Amino acid sequence: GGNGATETPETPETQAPETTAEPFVFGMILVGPQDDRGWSQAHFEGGKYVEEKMGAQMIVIDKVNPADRPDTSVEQVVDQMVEQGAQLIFATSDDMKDGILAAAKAYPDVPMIWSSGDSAWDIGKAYAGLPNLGNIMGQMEYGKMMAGCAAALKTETGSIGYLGPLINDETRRLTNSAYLGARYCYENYRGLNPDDLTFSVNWIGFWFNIPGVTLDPTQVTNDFFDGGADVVISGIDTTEALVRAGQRSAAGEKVWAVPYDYRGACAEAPEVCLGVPYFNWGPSYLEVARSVADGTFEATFQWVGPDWSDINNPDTSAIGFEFGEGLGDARADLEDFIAGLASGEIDLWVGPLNYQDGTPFLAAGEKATDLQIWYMPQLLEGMIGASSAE
Amino acid sequence: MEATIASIVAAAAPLVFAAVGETITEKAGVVNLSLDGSIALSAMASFAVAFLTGSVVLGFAVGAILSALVAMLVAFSGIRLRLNQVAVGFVLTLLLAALAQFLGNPFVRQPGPSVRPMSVPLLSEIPFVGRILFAQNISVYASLVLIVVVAWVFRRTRVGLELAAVGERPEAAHARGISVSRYRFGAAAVGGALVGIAGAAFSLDVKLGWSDTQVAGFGWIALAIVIFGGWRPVWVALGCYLFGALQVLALKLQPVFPGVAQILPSLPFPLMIFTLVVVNSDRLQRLGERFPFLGRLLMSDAPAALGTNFEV
Amino acid sequence: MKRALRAVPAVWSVLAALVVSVGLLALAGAPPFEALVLVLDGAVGDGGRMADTLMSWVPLTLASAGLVVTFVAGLWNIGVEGQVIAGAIGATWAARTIPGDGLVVIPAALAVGVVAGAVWALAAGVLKTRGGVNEIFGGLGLGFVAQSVATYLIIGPWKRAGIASTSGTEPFREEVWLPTVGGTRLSPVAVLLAVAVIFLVWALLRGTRFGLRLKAVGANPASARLLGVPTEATVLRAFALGGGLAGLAGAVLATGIQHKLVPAIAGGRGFLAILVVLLAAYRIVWVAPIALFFAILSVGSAQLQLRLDLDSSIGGVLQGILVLFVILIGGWQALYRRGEP
Amino acid sequence: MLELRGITKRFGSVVANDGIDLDVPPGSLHAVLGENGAGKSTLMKILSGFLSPDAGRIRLDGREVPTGSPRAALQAGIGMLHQDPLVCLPFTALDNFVLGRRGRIDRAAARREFGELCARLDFDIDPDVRARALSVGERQQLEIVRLLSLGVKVLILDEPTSGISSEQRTKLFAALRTLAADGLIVLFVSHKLEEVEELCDRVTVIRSGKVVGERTLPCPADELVELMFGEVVVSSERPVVEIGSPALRVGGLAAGGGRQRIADVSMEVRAGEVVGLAGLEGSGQRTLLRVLAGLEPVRSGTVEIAGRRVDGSSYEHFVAAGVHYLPAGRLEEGLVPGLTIAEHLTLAARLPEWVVDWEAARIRAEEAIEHFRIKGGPDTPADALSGGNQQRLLLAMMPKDLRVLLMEHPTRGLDIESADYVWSRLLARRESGTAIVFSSADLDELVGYADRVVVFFSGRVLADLAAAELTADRLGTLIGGKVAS
Ligand SMILES: Nc1ncnc2c1ncn2[C@@H]1O[C@H](COP(=O)(O)OP(=O)(O)OP(=O)(O)O)[C@@H](O)[C@H]1O
Ligand SMILES: Nc1ncnc2c1ncn2[C@@H]1O[C@H](COP(=O)(O)OP(=O)(O)OP(=O)(O)O)[C@@H](O)[C@H]1O
Ligand SMILES: [Mg+2]
Ligand SMILES: [Mg+2]
Repeated sequence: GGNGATETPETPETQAPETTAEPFVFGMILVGPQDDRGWSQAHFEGGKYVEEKMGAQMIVIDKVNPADRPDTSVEQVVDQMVEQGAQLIFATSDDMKDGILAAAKAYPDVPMIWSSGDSAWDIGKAYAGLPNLGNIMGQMEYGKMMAGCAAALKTETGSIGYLGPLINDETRRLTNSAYLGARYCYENYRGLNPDDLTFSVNWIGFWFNIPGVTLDPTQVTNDFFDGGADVVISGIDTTEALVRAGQRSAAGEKVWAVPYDYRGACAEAPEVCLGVPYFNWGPSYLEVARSVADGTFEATFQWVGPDWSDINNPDTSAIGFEFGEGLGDARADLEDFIAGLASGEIDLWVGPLNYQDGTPFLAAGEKATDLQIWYMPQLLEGMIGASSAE
Repeated sequence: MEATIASIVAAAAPLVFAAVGETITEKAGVVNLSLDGSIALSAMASFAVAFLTGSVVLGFAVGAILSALVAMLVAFSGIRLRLNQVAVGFVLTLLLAALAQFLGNPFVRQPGPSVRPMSVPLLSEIPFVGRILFAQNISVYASLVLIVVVAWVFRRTRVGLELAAVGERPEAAHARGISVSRYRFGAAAVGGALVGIAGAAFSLDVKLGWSDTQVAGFGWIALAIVIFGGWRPVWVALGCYLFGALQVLALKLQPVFPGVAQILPSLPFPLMIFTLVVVNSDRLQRLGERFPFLGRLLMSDAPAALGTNFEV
Repeated sequence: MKRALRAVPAVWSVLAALVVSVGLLALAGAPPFEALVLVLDGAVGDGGRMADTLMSWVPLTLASAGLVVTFVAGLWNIGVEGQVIAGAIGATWAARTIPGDGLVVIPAALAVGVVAGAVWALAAGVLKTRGGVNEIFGGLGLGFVAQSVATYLIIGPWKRAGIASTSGTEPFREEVWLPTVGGTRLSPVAVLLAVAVIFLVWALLRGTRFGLRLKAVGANPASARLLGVPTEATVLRAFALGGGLAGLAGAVLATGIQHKLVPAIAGGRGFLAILVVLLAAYRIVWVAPIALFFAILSVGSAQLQLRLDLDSSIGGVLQGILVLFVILIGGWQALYRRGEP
Repeated sequence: MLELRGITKRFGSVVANDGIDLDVPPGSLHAVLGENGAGKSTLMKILSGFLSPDAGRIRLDGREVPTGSPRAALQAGIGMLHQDPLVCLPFTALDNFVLGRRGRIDRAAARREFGELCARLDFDIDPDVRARALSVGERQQLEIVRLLSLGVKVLILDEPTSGISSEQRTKLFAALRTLAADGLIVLFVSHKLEEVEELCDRVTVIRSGKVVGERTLPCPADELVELMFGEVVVSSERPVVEIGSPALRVGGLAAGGGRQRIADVSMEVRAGEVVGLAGLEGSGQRTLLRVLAGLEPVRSGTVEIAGRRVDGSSYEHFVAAGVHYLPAGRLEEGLVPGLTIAEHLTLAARLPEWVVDWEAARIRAEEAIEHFRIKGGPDTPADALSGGNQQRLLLAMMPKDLRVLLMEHPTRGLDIESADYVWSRLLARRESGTAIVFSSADLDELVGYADRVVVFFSGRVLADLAAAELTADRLGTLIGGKVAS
């Protein structure tokens, strides 16, 4: 539940008289259901983490999107959270951009965080310069590289499918990361020619299936497998890829899948799950909440990477990768790959790299800047699939 | 190729249950518009039951019973209360979808039990057909058997003939001693149960687990396919497979037309509408009149008494 | 007293719906009375909330008024959702491309929205009259298409600078937003539009030959044709009018509420409008209060989660139960009046 | 022995059957006579279990027959041919034949039985043709054959002779006599006296839901008429009207498709002339009327109204040229259920006004109600009017100045009194130069009201004769397709 009052140890009886009687209150606006075992639940658990560590109180509202709550806008929610005493507000979806910008202007004294956005990035394309609105985003690019690597380590047919949601900068950069990871591991651990690796992307059209509007991810996954792929990496919010892989494996096929977003995602079909890259928002959220509480908040753009000393440390790492049972013997190679990323020995955003249409992206030896990675205009050369929706 | 067809057949199983079930109900003259909500509720309840008890069979049973009750409520409001079935069905659609979401919260995206694959030995070895028809699971087999059985019942049996008469001209059925309301309740119950099985097949076979976004919309698609298939079970089933096949086509077209990749998924609808327009075109109609066999193949009207309430 | 209650099925239905709702709320572990008060407070508790509720009422009312027109003509126009989306797309196009200040662009955007909604509905209409495609099938299909066109435009040609995403198109220039008053989100223009439309539809159905023709075509197209009603044209006009009003709802959503195009811009209002019209038994005068009641439930139910940590799908459950009970109890009472228990 | 005791049935405030007693011995051909709305069909529907009575009992051969169950009635041996034959239109004749039987369906055996029964009664129905393509007469035959195959002991026929030729009628009557000779009870419902006299040996007359008399036939017609109507009706005299210039001319017309096809139809109708279209149901009369009304396209040939070609124009053009069409199905194609009398008249007035002046409309409605003696008010919905009053409303909706009036079965289902009234209004129109073309299955109506009768057979004109030269009998043979006799 979102009403943290009962779980807060700081009830008036136990509290020392000199500390403030009121707990720190923050609002959490989620785009999907708070228990979606995906994106929204990860944020929700980040909020829980803050509640626990700070004795704070979270006001949460989920499914804030025009489809689920046509009459509840981000601005309305912020009005009500502020009224309920929220001192910090998290808007946790890319989709909340306009609402949270308007709300930040309306309440200049209330610090807010827009996760996954770029409004506080002074060199970004959409810098808004609002002193009370910061951004936090995890560097899932690393997670996706690990996902791609795991897929390349297991594939026997040399063919990997990527189940894409919709086509935009973010999804392109994550898909490209997976491809780079797959190429590297195919070449360096399997000793095979990465140009022989088939990496196909199919976009269903949205973050989840809307029958009649999007492609059915179940069908897309089937089609990948029927077309010769034996690993499907999921980029969507739901777990059809893993579910289908589990069912087909039970029917005797040798297939695997890599889900996305949520640490527990492998549970639906553990034996075919190669692992899952996930977000861990808690540490970053706690840090920002503390800065608000002690008055040192600054609106910054934070693109937070894994804690390379232990990517799965819940108290320090923003991005993790949970190894799956399906990985088997390949786990050692994947661990080696992660160590390489950690040490900086492996840097995949280095040229020569071309875009899908053959135009150069990075010259030989050139390293991509954060801006180039964030605003990725195309898929990379060698990938099969649509690059843009125009 | 056969792998793709096999996948389409498997993924379409729930749609087949729902659309063929609704065909049975509508054949008797009752229109159960509540499919979209019914499927959601049954998908949720079936999964919840299977999750709590570990029994997939029990899950299917509960789903079937729930949707049968919903369909009976629609039939009751038409037969006994003389209400507009479309209106009642529509309200139920929205209500049940919300109810499924509300009651299903504890089960959202929980991993749970599911239908196991079950190849038929020997038969699955037959080239082409084996892979499509005999290397599936029991829910897919059931969907295939259902098509054959319902088509046979409609065509060959007394029950099928009487069912059609009840939906076509209830007075004629009544005058012949056929109980119109018993058939209508029966068709609603059987059709509704199949709709419930569709919901269960979503959450226990095809999609696995419960979340409201997973099934929302399929009920409307099933209703549309019943019209598309002209209230004939085999054509309705083919409509379900066509819907899947068109999705695969849209998928294949994505790299060819990257610019419109984002709208290709809705291709099945324009194409199905186009097909209906062609079938209904004057020229084909005239051909159908000239060649009765072709006419029977292409054209099929709605049961004349569909959605009306029978009073003697 | 007994007779009075019988005459007003709504009283029984509301009571019954209330009992079931209280039961459900109790089942969910919430104090039912407090929950209802919270919903009411969340919807009309202060000026700002009332403004939000009214702004939610406007598009629902517009779409419902359009539906009354098509329902009276006997057309199951299930495709309203798609027509609302089409209207929003049209208005967005106008707001993005037509130069000039608000006085020019806003009326233009609303007009283009009306036209787009009308065209989308006409497509279903022509498919029905010329193509022999049942309007339920055509409307649903076109609804799915409209939805995916909207997503395509948002991700593709109309993607915003920076990160292209489902957050919608770039917001329109502020001067082409429907003007608001008193620091709230209330747009008097939108409210006036809705009131005017209610009145117009009422007058149309009551006092014009066109209204009479709609009724005739709805009740018996064959007779209507012999009586000199151009049935096909009347059906198409009904679709165009109904779709135009749905399109206007979409245009208001785009220019007055979202200030941009988002993928789920219709947000199920097209479907909700069908509930409104069913509950109103196709009578236009009842549409306004019922839509207001729905808007209150919809806006206020956010409180259930903010304050009571309740899943807000309960709002949809309450709406559905209410309408179902009104319809069922109405049928039951009619049965008693006919003297067959 | 069939015994009915105290059969009572109410519809709202209407008492359709009011304590009816009836005894019919086996082997009788028993007629039930009565004016429109007398309660004949209601009584028969109760007897066949189609309707449940509010009170009353039925016994057959001393055994109680449970009421309100068609199945029980059929099991007891009571079967009914409804006024509008209850067949499923998209089903084949054979499927209709087997529909309602218990047990497994054996189409091969059923086909044999169907063929035998048809042969015995001299009916000719293709078992594989869809009922939609059968004429009303053929649908009746199909139903009779079906009921006989079920072994009924009581065969009810509700107005079975509308829509069949006199030859077919002779055949039917012969068959019914055979059946009665075999011990069957035949209950024959009609308001046609001569048929009753020809076929039956006893008659029960019903008025306002009550049995008002029972007679053994033959019996003076005047007596029966007085029993039916309570008073003796006198036919109104036909006004003599001078026939004018051609109002309607048809040349080499071909239209329609399938069984409704017509070919090579040429005729001329002059102002003030009344032309009757005769023929078996589905011989082309309906198609011709609908083509002349502008409701169906012309395949080839010409249609002229007052000398101007109108073929190929829209329905609205025909209307503008002064054509009006009165369809057979009153509530199906004529009136709009739910719309009131005032609303109907407003729609029919085709006034150009956009905003309706409801005050004026009500006044217009009041006038029409008085003028046409409609039992109802301006706000009475059309579906709440009785059949006769619906017909009167249709008449009231006719435009004032008409060149051509087209009608299908203008008095089908009306009693003599109502029919007479309707015709008096129609014939009055001739004075303003209106040409009338009507189709009818009632030969007496054709001979009695038309100046000229055009006989159709299989979509072609078989004969075009002055009514003066005709008798109903001669017309009957022509309809059967025989020119010389
Ligand atoms: N289903 C019904 N609902 C209401 N009233 C009915 C119904 N059926 C018959 N009636 C009324 O009952 C009365 C008797 O009707 P019935 O059909 O038995 O007459 P009928 O003698 O067969 O007349 P006709 O010669 O016109 O066929 C009429 O007043 C009729 O309006
Ligand atoms: N569906 C209905 N709803 C309301 N009233 C009806 C309905 N059907 C018939 N009535 C009323 O019942 C009465 C008897 O109607 P019925 O059809 O029996 O007349 P009828 O005796 O057959 O007259 P007609 O000779 O004109 O056909 C009329 O006053 C009519 O208005
Ligand atoms: Mg009558
Ligand atoms: Mg009768």
